[in-house]
Amino acid sequence: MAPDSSICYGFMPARLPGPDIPIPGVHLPRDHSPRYHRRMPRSKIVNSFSEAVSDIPNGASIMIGGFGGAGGQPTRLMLALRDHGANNLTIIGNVAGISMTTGYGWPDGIDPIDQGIFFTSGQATKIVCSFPVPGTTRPLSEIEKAWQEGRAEVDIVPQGTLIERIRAAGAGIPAFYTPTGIGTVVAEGKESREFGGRKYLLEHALPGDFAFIRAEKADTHGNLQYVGTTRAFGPAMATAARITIAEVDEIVEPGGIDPERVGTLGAYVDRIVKREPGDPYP
Amino acid sequence: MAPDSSICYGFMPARLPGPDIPIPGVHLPRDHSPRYHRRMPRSKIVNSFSEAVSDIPNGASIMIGGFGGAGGQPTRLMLALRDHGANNLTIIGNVAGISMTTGYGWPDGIDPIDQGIFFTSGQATKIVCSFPVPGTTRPLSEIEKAWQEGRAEVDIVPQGTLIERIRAAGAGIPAFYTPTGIGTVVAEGKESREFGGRKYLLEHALPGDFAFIRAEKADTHGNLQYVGTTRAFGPAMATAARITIAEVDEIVEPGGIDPERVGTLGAYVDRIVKREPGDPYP
Amino acid sequence: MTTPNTDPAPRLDRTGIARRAALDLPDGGIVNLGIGIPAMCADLLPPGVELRYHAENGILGFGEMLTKATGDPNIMDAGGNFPKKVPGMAFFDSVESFALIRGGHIDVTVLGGLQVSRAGDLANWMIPKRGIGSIGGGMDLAFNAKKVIVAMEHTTRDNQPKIVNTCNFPLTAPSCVDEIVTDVAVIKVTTDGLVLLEAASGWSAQDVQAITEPELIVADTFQPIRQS
Amino acid sequence: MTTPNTDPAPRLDRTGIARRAALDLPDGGIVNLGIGIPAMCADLLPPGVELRYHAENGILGFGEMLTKATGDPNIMDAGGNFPKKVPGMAFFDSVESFALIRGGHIDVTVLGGLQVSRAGDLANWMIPKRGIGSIGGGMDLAFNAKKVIVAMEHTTRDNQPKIVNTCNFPLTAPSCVDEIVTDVAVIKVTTDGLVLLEAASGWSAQDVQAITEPELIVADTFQPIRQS
Repeated sequence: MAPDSSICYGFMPARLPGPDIPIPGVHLPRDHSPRYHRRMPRSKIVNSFSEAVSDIPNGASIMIGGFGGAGGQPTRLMLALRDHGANNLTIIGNVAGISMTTGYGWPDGIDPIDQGIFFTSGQATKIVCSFPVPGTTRPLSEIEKAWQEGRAEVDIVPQGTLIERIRAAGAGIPAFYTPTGIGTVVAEGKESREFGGRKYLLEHALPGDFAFIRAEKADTHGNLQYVGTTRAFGPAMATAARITIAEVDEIVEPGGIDPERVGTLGAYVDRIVKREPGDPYP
Repeated sequence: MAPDSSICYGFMPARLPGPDIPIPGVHLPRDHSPRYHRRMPRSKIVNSFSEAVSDIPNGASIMIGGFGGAGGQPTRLMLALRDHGANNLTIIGNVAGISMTTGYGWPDGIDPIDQGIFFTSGQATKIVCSFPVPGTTRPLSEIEKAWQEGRAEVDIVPQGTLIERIRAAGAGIPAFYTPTGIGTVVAEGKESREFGGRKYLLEHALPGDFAFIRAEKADTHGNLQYVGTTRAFGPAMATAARITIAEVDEIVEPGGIDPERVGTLGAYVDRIVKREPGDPYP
Repeated sequence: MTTPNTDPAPRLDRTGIARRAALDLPDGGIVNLGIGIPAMCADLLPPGVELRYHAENGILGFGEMLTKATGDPNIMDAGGNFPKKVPGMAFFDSVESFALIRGGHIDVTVLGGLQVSRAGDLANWMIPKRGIGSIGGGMDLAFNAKKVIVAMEHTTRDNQPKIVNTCNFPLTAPSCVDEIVTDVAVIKVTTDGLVLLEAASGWSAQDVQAITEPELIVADTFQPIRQS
Repeated sequence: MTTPNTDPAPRLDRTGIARRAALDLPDGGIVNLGIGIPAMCADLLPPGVELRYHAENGILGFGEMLTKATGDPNIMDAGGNFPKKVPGMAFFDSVESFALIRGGHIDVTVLGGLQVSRAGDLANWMIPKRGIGSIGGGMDLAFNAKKVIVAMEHTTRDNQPKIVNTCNFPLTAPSCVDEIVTDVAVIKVTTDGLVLLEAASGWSAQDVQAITEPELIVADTFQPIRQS
């Protein structure tokens, strides 16, 4: 078992993801508020997954959209980042490391991919997530292995708090109160306060440097359309990262997405990469 | 000009809208948390607007959806409440009282209706809103008149804070921090705190007793579909009231709304009333 | 405390536990079922009861499940199963999904349990000897659902009580459990203590007490575990 | 301070102010225009510049406006106008609309002003003698947009300065203004003070100073107000 200091519950990553990691083309606004200065390129379309992740520096924090199972995972971006080779990464995800141990919705005959690949490769040294350990009778996930061997810190956050912290980062809310976690290990070392006779924990916004988002469709303005349960963590992460990269099945002209069906506004999307038709990965 | 105490900026209404007003069929859960006990009727369809508002008691707080202009306003529910006659009401809305003074998108030839009707009638004694006063060259709104005559309190909240407070009430967040308002009258008497070198205000959840929501379509489970810019305050208000009533153009069977297009979950909707075809009001 | 296995009669199987828990799900209610025994409730509802199922990953109103072969990985539940697309369902993101949970809009959640205390504390996310566990969406559900039912075996594999005076496993939520449905008993959590409502056929209140750490209050209406 | 009207040359009209402000809107940017002069910028963009307009009521990516007769009350902007439905636009609710604003995702907002102070404080929502005013979405925009341009007349109707040492009208936001575009000047707000970049044709820096309360720093690049 890894030392105690390598596991925590819902604290900010040791290095706050955000403005202290230089990313080409991203500049701090004058007042150092969490307002990120995005480039405004005329075309957001990038030709390959490797190009889309090529400027990710060592030490970056990477948000990975979807829920954690087969549908909605930005698998090609993840593989590209593994091949790109940046290290000392912080991964921010929800269910993490479970597909590779349990299948979790992956089709038969395909080896599942999940956030564990960054721990197998040694690129990631930290994960912030809600569900990194498979059921008691399951084998260890790559994340649990890395933690046991002292190669990775694990920060376990209740799922509702995790998604709300990510939303807060994108929505200009630095902190909020939630009932979830009072009287549990999640509350240790945190402020609590009573409102209307009930106790609540103070939780902080969780931004990221890059977000990898999986969507069905993008238009050239970067508007994204999601399908079914693939939304999950994607829409909030798209708002909370300095650079948001979308992996999509289809790129259409403006008008190719019904304005009533835009799940992520183009304002949040910096790069779009199209998957190969017939890609066997879900 | 009315006395100072009749105007404030983003404080809770003098009487916190919520569990202290008895509403038939609504019971407090065991722990007095803000978890509202809704009835689970087999049919949510109500035959008339007057029936839908018939149990609204004196002293209730009423959330009125839409933005405040022509599209998205639950006009028939508002008129039914005026005719119902409950008094000492608190109205919670966004742009308030502007349609009746400026038209604000209403078709020519129809006298516009807005939240002002409850101040003309004397039923409302308080409003929580962001925009109750028309431009400097415009006549007084019914709300401004009521305020000047000392008949109504006005609580003016920045629009982003107002909608986030309503969302918070529905989402189990009792309080959050926002930058908006620091160093202005909005900050007076409120807590502030620094995060990452910037100052933020603590703002509290704003629940309501009833929410009036306007949507294009409802299915019999209460799922709502919105069109265009009619969403505005509706989806958040639907989550934040103890009883949510939807005014819709059409009621369809389950399946009549695309599961990708549900703007408000049926879980939040208690009553549905259909408008007459060809209703001249937008 | 070591308790030899001296069962007076057979315990319910997992299906029996789920069938009993399903009796307490309110018609028309918004319900979230945890993985394992809780998920089995969906197939064991009494006739005429219709529920609106919610899963944390952003789906409300599903019912029948498809197989991996016929299912769509873009329409899943939180347990990795494949709900069939049915009329009246809705898809949404995790922000909205947990606003629904945290805002108190889930009528009932049925969760699994490792331990439940006399005060209704629930521990179900980590076995201390593993040192690490998965909180997932269960903590938000335990804190915020209007009603929390725990469906679990009454004892561990080596017949140790899982209903204890004080949980020594890390808590999911304190004082959250309303009702415990096990393979030998139905127990209601009250401010006076645990009230034994029902016991498995052939089990007396004393038999249940023998494998339960806190003292049980026997309900006036004490009866065999209902299965319909 | 009373300043007699001794204009050395005509001031720009409202269109001229809007045309100048429009020059500072970044191609491809997400832009929110307030009502009045700011809204006029949309029709006065330099050739080749394409913006993504946002309105607080939940619309992004609109352009051309329809009339009340041809417009749809279900597709409006925050000012009560009727945007035409165009490819690439999106509709959303007020929660998302203000998450976009408060989260710092609006590149530029152009707002009207009643007063702007030396420190870039903006007052634009209430005339004190009325005792009540409308904050609306302007306060969130002023606090959180990446860049705030104020487009307004340089003086009140009785020729009092609107650019003042300290605002005595209630503030919309302190230290929020980046640039002031008026009918006689373009002024940049810096930590050193107000820098006069441009003045209307026929106006010297001294002429502008005469109707401006704080001391102006004249830029090395001082030039006539650009209109293209």
